[in-house]
Amino acid sequence: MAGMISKPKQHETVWLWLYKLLSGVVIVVLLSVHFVVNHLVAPGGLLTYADILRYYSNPIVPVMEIAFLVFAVTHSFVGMRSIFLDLNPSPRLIRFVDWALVFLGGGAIVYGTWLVLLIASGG
Amino acid sequence: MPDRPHAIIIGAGFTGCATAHDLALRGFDVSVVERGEIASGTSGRTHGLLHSGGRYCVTDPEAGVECIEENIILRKIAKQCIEFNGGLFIALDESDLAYGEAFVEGAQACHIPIEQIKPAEALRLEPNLNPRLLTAFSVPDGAFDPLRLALAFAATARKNGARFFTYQDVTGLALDGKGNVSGVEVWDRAADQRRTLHGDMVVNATGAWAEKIAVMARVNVPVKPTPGVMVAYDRRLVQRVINRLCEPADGDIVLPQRRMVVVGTTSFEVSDVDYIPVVSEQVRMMYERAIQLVPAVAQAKMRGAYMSARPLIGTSIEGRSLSRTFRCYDHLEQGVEGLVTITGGKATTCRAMAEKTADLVCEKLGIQAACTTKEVVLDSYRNYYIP
Amino acid sequence: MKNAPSPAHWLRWFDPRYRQPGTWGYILNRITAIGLTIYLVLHLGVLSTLAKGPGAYDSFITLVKSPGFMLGELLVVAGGIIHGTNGIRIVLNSFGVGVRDQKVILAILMALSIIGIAYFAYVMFLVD
Amino acid sequence: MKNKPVPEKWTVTFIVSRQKGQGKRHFEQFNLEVDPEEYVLDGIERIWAFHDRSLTFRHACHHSTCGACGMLVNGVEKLTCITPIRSVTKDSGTLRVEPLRNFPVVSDLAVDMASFYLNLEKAQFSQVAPIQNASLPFEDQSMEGDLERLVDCIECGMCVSACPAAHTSSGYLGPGALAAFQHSLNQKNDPRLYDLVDCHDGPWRCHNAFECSAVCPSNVDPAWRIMNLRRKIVSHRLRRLFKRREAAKP
Repeated sequence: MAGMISKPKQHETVWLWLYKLLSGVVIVVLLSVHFVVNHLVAPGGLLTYADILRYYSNPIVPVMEIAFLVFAVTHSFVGMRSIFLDLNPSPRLIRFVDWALVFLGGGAIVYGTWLVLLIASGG
Repeated sequence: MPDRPHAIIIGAGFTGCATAHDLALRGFDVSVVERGEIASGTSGRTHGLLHSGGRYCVTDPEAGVECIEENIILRKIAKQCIEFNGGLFIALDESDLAYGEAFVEGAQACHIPIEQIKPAEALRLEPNLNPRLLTAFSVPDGAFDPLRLALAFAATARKNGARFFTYQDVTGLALDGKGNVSGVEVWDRAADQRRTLHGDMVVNATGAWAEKIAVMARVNVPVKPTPGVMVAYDRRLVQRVINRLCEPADGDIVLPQRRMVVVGTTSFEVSDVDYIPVVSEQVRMMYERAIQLVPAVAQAKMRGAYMSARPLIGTSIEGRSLSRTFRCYDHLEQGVEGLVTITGGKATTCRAMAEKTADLVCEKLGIQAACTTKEVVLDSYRNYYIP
Repeated sequence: MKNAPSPAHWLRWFDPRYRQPGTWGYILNRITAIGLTIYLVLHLGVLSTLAKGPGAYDSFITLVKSPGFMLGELLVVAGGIIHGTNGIRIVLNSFGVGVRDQKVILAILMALSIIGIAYFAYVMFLVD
Repeated sequence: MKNKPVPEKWTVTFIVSRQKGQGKRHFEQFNLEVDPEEYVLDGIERIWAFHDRSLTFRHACHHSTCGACGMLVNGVEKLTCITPIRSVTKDSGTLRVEPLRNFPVVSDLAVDMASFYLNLEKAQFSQVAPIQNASLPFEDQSMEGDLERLVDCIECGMCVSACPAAHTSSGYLGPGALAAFQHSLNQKNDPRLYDLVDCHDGPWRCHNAFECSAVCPSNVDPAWRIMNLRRKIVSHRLRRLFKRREAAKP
């Protein structure tokens, strides 16, 4: 009876949950701003490489994109961890997945930031 | 441990669980065989009234004394599942008032602490009472959760080594060559297996079904199953137990139970206790009696109606007047060794019933062990299920 | 033990039979969460074309403007809107707003989502 | 209460889930003549009394105070003792009865709820509470005096059966136990309770499907209590954080 034995706590406490919640709110706000800015700065859309470069020359854009990247990646990875927890994994597996998520999420953020900075600096 | 005497208890209602608890404390190896689950029969379907004895102090003082003594003990050992807000006996007409005099005398004789309350004060305490009440007496009644009270006894018994075999029907008694009882034959319904359990003493704690077990040993028990109906309404209209100040009658008690009030009860006779249908006329009568005590019942919705069969003792006289006290039978008197039957009684007196039964079992087996159940606070009822 | 909780029962997460509207909210939230995460990873991968210079990106954009991809893009937008509005419901509920009216809140937010999705579909397929 | 001279008679097919020991689960049919006002549990008890004595099911109080008879009736968790047959089927209709989900089956319709009781025990959940604490906090509690009462939760486990997060995880405390923690915290602000419940099996695992409150037969509203528990923990943790900061200041 697996439910009988109290498992070592994996410390997904209030903070991780609160982060998921607040980052979700931030993403909703950023996306709304993104659409407004996008509409104002590039009303016709970003259809060519040149458009993209022009768009990123506005300093608000890369800042906003990096913020969005960070929050979107962390929110979605913390969320995936929640779904994973529902599958009743062993503490060892949780530890492994935690590291995998930190590694992949960190990698995605570094890579995305590099990409944004690359474009912002003119390709 | 082979040197410990093995007692087999048939039935895991209040009496069976309390007897298991008592015998386990006295060092017995205890097995409880139950065809349903804990409190699946009469016990689960009781009104849930922790009697002060006020109900019986006039007509059945023996039961009245037992009730108040056990009331005080249960409030100490089974606090976890009893709400103790006291109760009121209210008079609605002249005959109730006349009964009031006998009630005061009876309560004094039984040592039940009562206090007369003016109608205005009674209405302040319980605004939903019939405003035309003439007088009221407060009594130390309470309300309990039937299943959890039985479970609390079972949990404590289990902690002290008793084993419970649920979903196991007793299909017969194991008899030695001389017709004495040496164990029980059971059919495990959960696994669909049959086996025989052997013990030093078999305790028949099957209440209204006591006769069915007794005949397996070719003896009999003068038990008369006397069902009554109870009706639950979906509003908690009173906080205390409301009794009609009159001789025990149909629908004379309105009892708070969680968000409900439960009205009871009636009294009639049946031959088969395995399934007792709810009779709609009796439900209607409960409603009519209840609105006399608590008129707001008329605005409440019926939530449930159920029957349960009291195990009253006696065979010839009519149900209501049979004593609510209990009897413990040593079937040696009928020539059969190894079997005792405990039946009769109220939920309120289950601990005392267990004490008397365990005393008899000890006496028969020549064991010196004192009863300690008055002092032992019961374990959390949830521990019955927690391995 | 078959009836006990088990990771093997994960399909039940998505079984709305005999269930309440709240379960629909939960199912949609979970499906969109998984979908959006997959999209996020793919999106980051695909954008590497940006690093390869103008030629690679522009040819990629032509591909993306094909109707099939546009439909995929609409799915992402729809997923984002649904996940976002559902998230709003969970934030509100968690801070004690409208817990007893969660069905109404869910209905309103889902109606808003449909309007939003319809607007994006209109802009994407009809305006251009 | 209407006066019905002749009780109505329906014929209903009970389709009952059967499972013995390690055997396979299957369904068995029983045709019963019933009064539609009767409760589902009456029907099940009659199947046991008159058709098949091997049928096992849990039941005790028959009026929704003990919580023993929760089952799946036509796919939905119902407390069978207060579910009129009329409310779940029609004349010559069917009525499918299954054991609660997310608990191991003992036999037929009876399940083993030990894990649930263990979690309630962890929550130090008491069945008797001061009357002011016994109902939901937003309900009218104008009750004077030292009254007490049995709380709303009857520990039937139906919330656990209905919870989508509980389908896949035996670790999750589940709606009933989380509601019990909220209940205990209402009565005593014991920091140890916060430490027990603020874990990855705690209220953060709830995904707001609100099924628990939909099936609860007893006004517990576990979902409301889980949402409230979240707020309680957040504010307790924030307060503790700032207190620690202040204590750390020179």
